[in-house]
Order: sequence, then C-alpha cells, then structure tokens
Amino acid sequence: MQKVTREQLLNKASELLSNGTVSCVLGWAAGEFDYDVTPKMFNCVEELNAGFVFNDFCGANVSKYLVARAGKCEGKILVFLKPCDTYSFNQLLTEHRFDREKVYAVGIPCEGMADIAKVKAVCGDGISSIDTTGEDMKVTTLYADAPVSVAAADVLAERCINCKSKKHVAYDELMGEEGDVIDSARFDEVARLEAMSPDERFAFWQNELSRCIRCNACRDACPACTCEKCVFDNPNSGVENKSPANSFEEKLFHIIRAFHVAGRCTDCGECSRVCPQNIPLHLLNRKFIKDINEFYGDYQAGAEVGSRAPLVNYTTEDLEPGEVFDRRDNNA
Amino acid sequence: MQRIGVFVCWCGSNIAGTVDVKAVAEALKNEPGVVFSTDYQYMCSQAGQDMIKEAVKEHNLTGIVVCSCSPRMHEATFRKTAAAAGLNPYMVEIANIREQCSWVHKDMMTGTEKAVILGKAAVAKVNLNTPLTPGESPVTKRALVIGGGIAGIQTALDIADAGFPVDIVEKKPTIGGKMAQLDKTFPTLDCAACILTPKMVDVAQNENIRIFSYSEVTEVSGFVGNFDVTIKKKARYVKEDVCTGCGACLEKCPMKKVPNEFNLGMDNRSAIYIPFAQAVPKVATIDPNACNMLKNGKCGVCAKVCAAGAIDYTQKDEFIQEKYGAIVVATGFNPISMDKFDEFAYSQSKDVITSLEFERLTNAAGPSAGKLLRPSDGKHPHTIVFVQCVGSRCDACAEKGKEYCSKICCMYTAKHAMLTRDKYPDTEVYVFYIDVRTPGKNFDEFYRRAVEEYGVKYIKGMVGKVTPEGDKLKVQASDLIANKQLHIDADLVVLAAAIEPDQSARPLATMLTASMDTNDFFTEAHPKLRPVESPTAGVFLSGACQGPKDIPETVSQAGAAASKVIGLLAKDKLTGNPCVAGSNELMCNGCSSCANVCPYGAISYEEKEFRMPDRTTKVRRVAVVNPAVCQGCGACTVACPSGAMDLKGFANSQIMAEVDAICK
Amino acid sequence: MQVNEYKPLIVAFCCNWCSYAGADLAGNNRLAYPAEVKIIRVPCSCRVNPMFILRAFQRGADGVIICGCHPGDCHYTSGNYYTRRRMAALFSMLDYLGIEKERTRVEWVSAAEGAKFAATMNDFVQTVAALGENKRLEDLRCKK
Amino acid sequence: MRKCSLDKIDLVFAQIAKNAALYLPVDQTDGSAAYKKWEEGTVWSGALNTVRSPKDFFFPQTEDLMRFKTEGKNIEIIDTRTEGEDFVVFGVRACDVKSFDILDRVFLSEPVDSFYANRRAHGVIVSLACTRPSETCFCKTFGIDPAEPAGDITAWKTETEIFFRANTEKGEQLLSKIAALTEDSDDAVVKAQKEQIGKIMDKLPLKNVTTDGFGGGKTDELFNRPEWDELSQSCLGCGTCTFVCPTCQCYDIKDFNTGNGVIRYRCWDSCMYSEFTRMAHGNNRLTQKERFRQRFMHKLVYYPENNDGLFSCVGCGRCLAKCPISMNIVKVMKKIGGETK
Repeated sequence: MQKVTREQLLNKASELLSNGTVSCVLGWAAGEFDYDVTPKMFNCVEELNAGFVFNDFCGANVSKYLVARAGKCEGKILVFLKPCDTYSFNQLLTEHRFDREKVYAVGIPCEGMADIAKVKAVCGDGISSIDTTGEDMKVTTLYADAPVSVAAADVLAERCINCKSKKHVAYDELMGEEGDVIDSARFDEVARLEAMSPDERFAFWQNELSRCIRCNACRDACPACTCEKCVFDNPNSGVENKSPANSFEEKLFHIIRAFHVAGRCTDCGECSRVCPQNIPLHLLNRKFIKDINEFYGDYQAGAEVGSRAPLVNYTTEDLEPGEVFDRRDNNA
Repeated sequence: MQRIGVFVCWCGSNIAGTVDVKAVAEALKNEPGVVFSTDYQYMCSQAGQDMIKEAVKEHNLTGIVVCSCSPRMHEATFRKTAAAAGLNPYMVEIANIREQCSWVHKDMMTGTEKAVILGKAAVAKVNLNTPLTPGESPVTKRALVIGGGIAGIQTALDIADAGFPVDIVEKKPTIGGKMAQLDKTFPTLDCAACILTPKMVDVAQNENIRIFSYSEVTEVSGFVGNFDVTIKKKARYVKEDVCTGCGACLEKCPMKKVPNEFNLGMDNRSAIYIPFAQAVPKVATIDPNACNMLKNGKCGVCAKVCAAGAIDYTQKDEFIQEKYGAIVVATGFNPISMDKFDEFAYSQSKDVITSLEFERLTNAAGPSAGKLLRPSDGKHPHTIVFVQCVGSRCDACAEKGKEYCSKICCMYTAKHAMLTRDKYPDTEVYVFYIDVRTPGKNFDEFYRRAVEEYGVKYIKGMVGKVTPEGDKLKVQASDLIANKQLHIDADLVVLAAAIEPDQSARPLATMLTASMDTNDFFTEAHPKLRPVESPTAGVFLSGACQGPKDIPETVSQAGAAASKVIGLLAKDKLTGNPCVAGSNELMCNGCSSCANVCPYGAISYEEKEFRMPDRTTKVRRVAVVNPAVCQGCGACTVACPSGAMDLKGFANSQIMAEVDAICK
Repeated sequence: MQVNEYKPLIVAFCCNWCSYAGADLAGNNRLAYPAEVKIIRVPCSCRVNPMFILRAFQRGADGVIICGCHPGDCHYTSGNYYTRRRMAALFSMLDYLGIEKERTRVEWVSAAEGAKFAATMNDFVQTVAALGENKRLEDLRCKK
Repeated sequence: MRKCSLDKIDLVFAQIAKNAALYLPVDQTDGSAAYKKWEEGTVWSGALNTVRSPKDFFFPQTEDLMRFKTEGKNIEIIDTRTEGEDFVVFGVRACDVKSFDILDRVFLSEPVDSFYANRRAHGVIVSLACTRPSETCFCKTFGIDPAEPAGDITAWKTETEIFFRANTEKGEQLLSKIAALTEDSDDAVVKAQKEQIGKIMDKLPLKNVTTDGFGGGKTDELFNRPEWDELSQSCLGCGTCTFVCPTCQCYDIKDFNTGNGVIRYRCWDSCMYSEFTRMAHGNNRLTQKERFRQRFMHKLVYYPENNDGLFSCVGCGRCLAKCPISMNIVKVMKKIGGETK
C-alpha cells in the first residue's frame, strides 16, 4: 500500500491544473487490470478523473518522457516523481536533456512497488483483481475460490527491496514526509557474482544473456539512454545490429550499453523491470556503480545536478587497470 | 572507391633483409581499392618520391600507402610528396614495416606475413580516408596580461618591446604586486623598490602598454588568436586622466582611520588614497567603503581641495570590450590566512607576525619607517623567533595548510634573520625549520653566511606553541638534533606562511577554460616541455600562478611566456591540425560529456533548431568543436555515448577497419 | 619453450607520442618480440573506444593491449587519465562476465622505453598464449 | 484417440526424438518457460505460455540466407541453404497454432519463402489444449477454441494422462511411431476437460473484446482517428511487442562483414523502430504515432483486407504481459473499436 493515495495526487494535480501552475500532468493511467499501468500525459481534470491511477504498480519511471515532452505543451508539465525517479530527473538535467523551467515536479513518497511476476508466483496466473488499498494485497484469481492475501513485502520488486533512497533529490513541491538515503544491500548480488570463479560467472551470464531477444526495451526504457541516435541503431557505428545473432552480439550490446551509462546510471532498475526475458540487467549497471564507488569514491548519479560523472573525470592518483584485480584478489 | 597506390620500401636491406618486399607488394595488389603496387630500394629518396608522384599521375591515384619506416620518421616527407603530386597530404598512410616489423623479427616468412597484414591495415584505413584541410584563423595582434606584479610587468615589457600592444589588467589601484611590498631581495640584498619601480615606470611610459588598474577581467570568450575579453574598470571616483597624483586630497581627507592594506593593516590610510609613493598609475582612489561622501553624501573635502578637478563621486564601473590574440595569466600568490594556526597565537598577539608583515616593518617606507619595532608597544625586540613551513608541507589529510613546499620561505627567512642581525647585532635570532632548502645560485652560500657570519641560530624542529605572557611570547619548541624541548621567551615571532594562488585564479581559470591542479595553481600544457603554456591554446602562464617561485624564476618565466606570445602574435594566421574532432549535430545529445573531458576547452554548445519528423521544430543543445583549439587527442570521442563525436584522420570507422584487417 | 605453443593474435593500440615511439625504439635497438603483435597507432590512448577492443576480440584477436604515455606525461595532459579510468572499469566488467582478465591490459610505455615495450609484448604474448584461443568473446561467424 | 499415462511421457519423447528433433516448453532459471530441444533428462514443464512464441521454429530471429567469400578483390557466392531436419514442436497452445496459419499466408503465398517453406515442411506440430488461460488471454475474440487446438496432433493433458488425436497425415505418422506407448481411448475425459475450459473462458476478463469495427475496408474510417495520439503517446518504440508476437513477421535483410566475407542474413525487424522500412528518401513513417498505428492497423485492418477477413492477432496475450508500459492491442481495440460485443 502506498502512503500517498490516488485521491491525494488527483487533488494536487487538479489544483495545479486549475490554478494555472501547470497545463498538463505526467502520471500513470489505469489499464485493463489492476496492474497494467501506462504512463500518460493528462491534459485536463476530466481526463485525470477518468484515468489517473496511483497504486503499487506505478513502477514506471516517467522522467525520461520529459526529454520529448517538456516544452511541447504551452505551460509547465506537472510530473509526479518517486524518490528514485528524482535521481533520473537530476541526471537528465545534468545532461541538459530538458528545460527545468518547463516542469513542475512534485515529489511523492514511495513504499516500494510490486512486481507482478512475484504476485503471480505467489497467487498463480489468471489474476482477475488486485486490491492494494489495505496493508496486505488482496489478489483474486480465476482459479482460486477465495482471494489470496499477500504481504506487500513478499511481492516487492527487486529494485525496491534494495531501495537506495527514499529521499527526493529534486522537486518543486513535496507531498508527504521526506525520507532518507538508505544504506541498502544492493551490491550484495554483485558481490556474490564477483566471488564466483570466472567459469561460474561466465556460465551465469551466458545463461542470462542467451535469453536476450534484443527488443531494446531495456535501452528504450532507460532514462540514461536518451541518445538522439543510439550506436546500435546507426549503420555507420560499426556495432549496429538488430538481433542477438550469437552470444558475441548479446555481450557486445549489453557491455557497451552498460559502459555508455556507467557513471550516469542512477540505478533506477527500469532495465530489469521491463526486460521481457527477466534478464537481471541491473547487475551489469550495478557492477559499474560498485566499481566506481570502490575505485574513485562514492558517487551517486543524479544526486545533484551538475555533478561530473566519474568516467569523465580523473585524479592523478587513480588506480591502474591492473590494480583492479590485485585489489580484489587481496580482498578475497 | 579509392584508387590506392602501394609503395613498399626496401630501406636497403633494413627492410628487405627480413621482409620479402616483392611478395608484400604482390599481396597488397589484390586488396580492395589498390590499383597499383610496387617496391623500391629507398622510397624516401628523391627517386623514390618521384616514383610516387609519377604513379599518382599515371594511375590517377586517390590514396597512397607507403610500407616503410615509422611514420614518425617519414610521414611528413610522403605527405609533402603527395601534395606535390596534387593529392591531399592526408590521403597518405604509412605501414610501419621497419621499426615495428623487419627490425624486431628475424625470420623472413614471419616478417613478410606481418608486413602484408600491416599493409592491409593501412590500405583498409586509406579506403576510408578523406581529404583534410587544416583550418586557418586570423590572429589579433594584441596581448592581455592579467596581473600587474613583477611577472605581469616583465611579460608585458618583453611583448611590448617586440612591438606588439599589450594591456595589463591589475585589480589593485597600482601595479607592482607583492614585490613592491618587499624590502630587500635575496640573495643579493638589493632593495626591491630600487629594481622594481624603474620597471613600473617603463611600463607606464611604454607606448605599447596600456594599464587597466583597479580593473578585473569579467568575461572571456573566443579562442587562440581571437579572444574576446570584457574588462571591468571599477569606479575609483577619480578621473584617472585628470589626477596629477599631487596627494593634496590624501592630506585633507578627514577619514584617516582606514587600515592600510599595503602595510598589511599595520597602519592607517585615508579614505582617498594612493597605495604607495611610487604607485603606477600615480592616481588617487576613493575607497567607497570608507568615504563619507560616497556612503552618506556628507563631506566632499577632496573635491574641494583637488586643483585639477579630478574627483568624480558619480563615477560608475566601466566595462571595456577588447580583442586579444594571446592571454597571459600572472595572477600571483598570497600568504595563506593564519586563522587556523592558533598554536602560534597569531590572532592573540600583535607581536606574532607573518614574514610579509616583517618585510613592511623593516621597509623604510613601512609603518615604522624601517625601524624594527614591536607592533604592540613600539619597543625594539631583543629575541626574535622565525618559524618556517607554517602551512607548507602539511600532511595530505591535515585540515589546514598545503601539501606542497612554498619554496621561497627558506631564503627570505634567512634574509630576514641576516638583516636583523646586521642592523641589530644585540638581537637573538632563532630560526625553526624542518629542512633548509637552498637550491639556487648563491642560495646556499647566503644561508651559510646567515649561520656562520651572522650567528643566526638555526634549530631543526618545529615550534609547538606560542603563548603570550606579559610582554613576552613563550615559545615552546623541540630541537630534533639535540632531542630536547626548548622554551624561549621571545619578543617577536615571525611566521613564514605558506603561499597560495590568488583567489581570483579559479574563477579566471573557469573563464579561460584553463586547467588547474587541486591547489588552484594553473597547470602547464606539459610539465617539462611546455611549462609556460596552459593546455588551452593561446593562454600562457607567468609567475607564481603556476607554482611557488622566487623573483628571478618569475622573471625568467615571464620572459619565456612573453616569447611564446610574441611567437604567436608574429603570425598572421594560425594553421590548425586538421586531425581534429567534429560533432555530428544530428546525433549529438548536448550532454556535455565531451566538454567535460576536453583538456583544451575546445568544445562549446549552441542551441540549434531542428526540424522534427512530425514537421514541428525542436531546439536542441549541440556540441560545437572549435578546430583552432582542438588538438585531436580523441578523449571526447569515447566520452560521447551516441558516437556523434568523431576524430578526423582517426575516425571510428578507420580504426575499426584497421582492427578488421589485422584480425582477419 | 614448447614447440606447438598457441600463437595468439594480439592487437596493440599505441599512442602516437610515447608508446608508438617506444615501439619504434624497440625496433631501433633490434629488441625482438613476437610478430603476433600488431600495432595500431592512435593519437592518444584515450582515443581507444571499448568498441574497438570488443571488435578486435570479435574478429579473432586473442588479446588486446593499450599502451599510452605514463600518467602525468600525456601529450594532451590528461588523456591517459581518462584511459586509466575507462579501462579499469571496462576490464573489471569483462572479468565480471567471466572473460579472462589476462586478455586485456593497459601498459604505460614512454618513448624512451623500447626495452619495456619489447618486454611487455613478450610477456603479454606469453600470458595470452597460455590461455589459448579466445573462446568467450569470439564470434563464430568471423572464424575462417 | 490415443492415450498414454504421464508416467510414460519421457518414453514418448525419447521415441519421437529418435527420428526428429523434439522441442517442448522447459522451465528456465528466471521462472518463465521456453522451448528447448529435448534430450535425455529434459523435463517438460507442461507450460502453455512461453515468452517467445513457437513461430521461432519456422521463422527464426536470425537466419543466414547466403554467404559471400571474399579474397582480395574476388567474391565467391556460397549457397548456404540445406535440406532441413525433421522436427516436432510439442505442447503448442491453440492461439500459437493459429499463428502458423497467419504466417503461412505471408510466407507460403507466391513468391514462396523457401526458407520458411522448408521448415514448415519438416515440422510437425503437437498442440495442447489450454486448460489454464491467463487473464491476458483473448483468443476467443479471434474465434479460437483453446480446448480444440489445431496442429498435426492435438493433445489434452490431465493430471495423470495425456490424450492424442491426429489431425493430419503427418500427425498420423507421428502417432504411429509412438503407438506402442499409447493405447486407444474414448473421448470422455477430453469432453469433460473441454467443458471445464469453456467455463473458464466465460470468466476471462477480456472475454468481451471484439473485432467489431475492424477488418478489411476500415482504413479510411480508422486511420485518422484522434485516439491514436493518446494511445501512442507513451510508446517507447521498443520492439518487445513485435518480438514476442507469434504473428509479427517483418524482417530486415542485412549483410554482416566477417572480415573474410559477407554473411547475408535476415533478422526480425520491428515496425516500432525508427529505422524500419527506411528508404533512400528517408522513412515513410516518421513519428512513433505512425509506427504505432501501423502495427495495429496491420493486424486489424490491412491483413484481414488481404486475407479473407482473417485478423493477424491470435489473442495470446504476450504483448499485454510484456510491454514495458502496458500499452497493447486490447487497449487499442477497446479505444478505437468499442467496448463490448
């Protein structure tokens, strides 16, 4: 259950629309079921009343839409940002990807979002309704006689279990109480992989990446991937390809993509959320984040506007590429 | 499709001894794009070059591959050959089959095989080469020197002597800088004013030099040869061209209780002031924070007494725009603040002073007219303790002080100690030091004289605490050699404060896109080979803004910077390196990654309107590379995630083609 | 040395100002290293895009080494500092994917270090030869 | 109708695998199921829904068409086509089986796509009645009965048994090969299962999605509907929907330079991509709205117009489950077409 309700957000959005602060609202729209939420631009109060939704399934990070949308409508866009979305918001501002003046950001608290796959794993397929208004989630399915009660914690998305921050790093207005940056265990899984033998790691990633269908969902949902033209779509780049023709192409795409967002990735977790093949892509990005933190000092992309990403920065005392492994071997 | 000619050089037996050159020429004949392939004993000889020229004509070659020695050896030669044959010189690639093949491999088969592969890689690259033309830009024949200390003065004089106009921007009302405040100079002990003030006069009288005193640089744009600079001339409320510097206003000004910064606040001046007698320009300035007329409109005495009618209370800051071809940074240094060094009781006792204050105390034009008297009671001090390395050579982790050695303190402390013992032989002088560093001409001799002839007591060790007690300063220190604690009752304690770059340096570096180290000293284009140039083309470094230095070093660097400026201004046009980065604006995100890594500040951004697919327009921020400033390192090309940024001559596609050819 | 030792293909990216000159010096001094090493000249080690490295492995390279000026000596002042960070991150990532970390290396070689260049190449070739053929980053389509 | 105890199913698989490659749904480490080649020890998950549809068997994501071997300036053309191997795809849902009809009409009509035809000729499909449709399922909208899937053989699985019925000659042949492991059966159990499935179908949340309002001849009426703006607004332009779709059949033909030659291959393309059908003059669908509209207009208007009213959607629900922003054909049909039957 979210602490801030749909009604509260709806009222806030209506108020800001009515008083002319904003001319449209970027939020989430209800779908066919209780979980298939779509990011949507609402242009008036009537549209909001009809379709606006906020529940445990509003995981989509809407910051990226600002690149295309900010400046498109007459006045400002109202955007609702969960704490993790604010990091993406700042990172996009750092990279001058939209005009801050065209946006009115309202920070909203987030209790963590649910992963529908986990809900299905607990309750089974054929979900006819999910009631998220209570402490526990009440799930009705086609195949069970009575609704099943599930603790929200049991179906929390991976990225929310390892939430890095409940603090909003950007907003014009904050709803609810401000949270804190969390000392999460988000690097544990990376560390587990690091502790494996190279053969085990290779097998792990071979298995994961072999499922890639190169649908580009990870890239297209990623708020760091906002290139006007991606190298993988550019026939002149030398790496363009439309399909994961073999295991090399799978690796090439994911290594280069992770490298291109290294130091810029805020660890929002959208890549893994949207992957139709459930590849834990965030573990690639987190590896870069973990390395960067260890090599060059803690850095959180998007924590402040204008900060210089570690890979476009240096000190004269940086460690040598060869020392990376000495360090690790010594720690082991 | 290119029409490529391949020329395989024997280099006598240097190559032909280990590489079957005929086989190489034969193998490369079949490569895509190659229409002609041959070999010759000495490709770099006149005959060899003529052979290339003829082949270009005969076979209509559009590209050339020379398989020969290192491109570091003869790339320029063959580029000239190509140009002479009417080809663009950048259509030439060299396959290094001597240094990196025949000379390092013994076996003919191995050498030949590798030579063929290197040749294939060069062919693959030439297939993607495009003619490149170096850009040209005009040079504004005027230099700007920022900072009017001895560094700036010397640089300006040298440039002006070469016949180029120079402007000096000095933020203080007069030029002269720190040197003007010094008493004597080491190791010759000649009077600073005696050698500096004539140079200041030279500056004032030089027709090629303009002085913007009491002025600051507020904006810099443009690039080497073509800088646009905005200079703020702060209102001094005195018409500079009318004031005769007679000093009548100074005498009559009723507000006389303003701490005199020239004497480091050890005495007072009037609200309207001339910093010191030999100031250049010798023009009065009204301190708006002290002047009653400016603060509340009550007074106006100076205007009444000024016979020349130079006072103008309504004067406003004036902004001057000027174009320059070169900019010299000479912003100098300051002693660091002693606020954090409470153990020395600097803030508690007037008799704990810095070395620069000591200079003023011993200077004939200083607050005590050159007599060494204690600031607290005007008495002659009998025991003086000098403390070296205050804030220099500190631990990296220390909260206060600097890691580096301030370089000049050892020598000036020796000077102070020696002069004190010379003038006042009854004075006990102690110097506490970590090391005494005297590597300079006549420096060590000077220091030894202080110890041996003048009996200065040098003690290796640090002062732990200074406690004022009555009219004494209790100095607690350790003598590391004797391994004992010392307690000295001193009358005066002089702290050799570390020096740091002037506060104005960092904002200036930002304006100039010049890089700085973590201590805010400007960095050189190359620490050994280009020590007076900033990595930003057209920006030069003079004096202590680049690192601690003494006067002779400063003057020599100032001269070196001037000669670099003269070399630049002597050119009518600047020809760039054509192998520069370029951004494809259609793919550029405007994210600034490239500008972040550019060591030269060659990348700027502009808002550009693009037609969108849905027939609307969108304004996007895109990177623009200034080819006159870019040096072609390629750092930006890798920082750019979209691949919009590429490097001419070493394009992504070219390097990948080489990789492919080598790996196939 | 074994007779049938695997002959690996090594791509060496050398910066124009230091390492390429160092390689030339190795030649001047006739310091031998295996012919499997093929040098590609780049203006600065910071010109080396991770895509080039992966491309080399795709096309059949068994090892890739990047040589640049010593930190602090970069002709462009800071290029190799960026190289250092980028490659530290990239190599760590390759290792994380289970790809042999010995196949990639960064080495600082000055224009005066011909001997170091030759020794580095000898060592690198030996190390990579011991690993054998690059299997984990290969592209079967590019096999002959 | 033949039946067999599930205890013996591995023997059945072993028997089939003797003569043909056998592919069936297997659970993956991420919890989803995918078709994998059966080998001794492979466990059939019985999963009905796979992330990737079985269209991959006839129209794989990448497929080499020919090769060019280059040496210097010489180019040699190499025909890489081979006579395909026989294979069996086991456990295909009704909707997915239906998708083959849709693909056939594209690839088997003149000019016949020989690569597809080759695979089709060598493949035997064993379908499986769908007893547990998901909430995202709406096959009924397209007249598909999940209890009666087509295919060469139809199978019904209960807790303990599996029933087979051959529908084609190919199916008969395969059944005869496993005859020793199966026995004759009446259709009582199957009938009961069909009834059970019918009951579930009536409970499905999307049971009322209708194709009314779509079909051939509707281009002018639907093309400029204002709703397209709103529907396409959040589309990220990724290719997830097209790549998991069992009926999407667009591909690109590309050349891959191997260094020693060129491989000409085809790979799936997506009408969602900005590069799709790019031509010398540029691109004929410049905005995401146009690309988005194309996908649904094709499935619901253009395709039926050219194919006797057959829609090129089978209601499998994959795009509903997998779209990163949960925009899908059902939402489009409801918005553009109308709510209920």
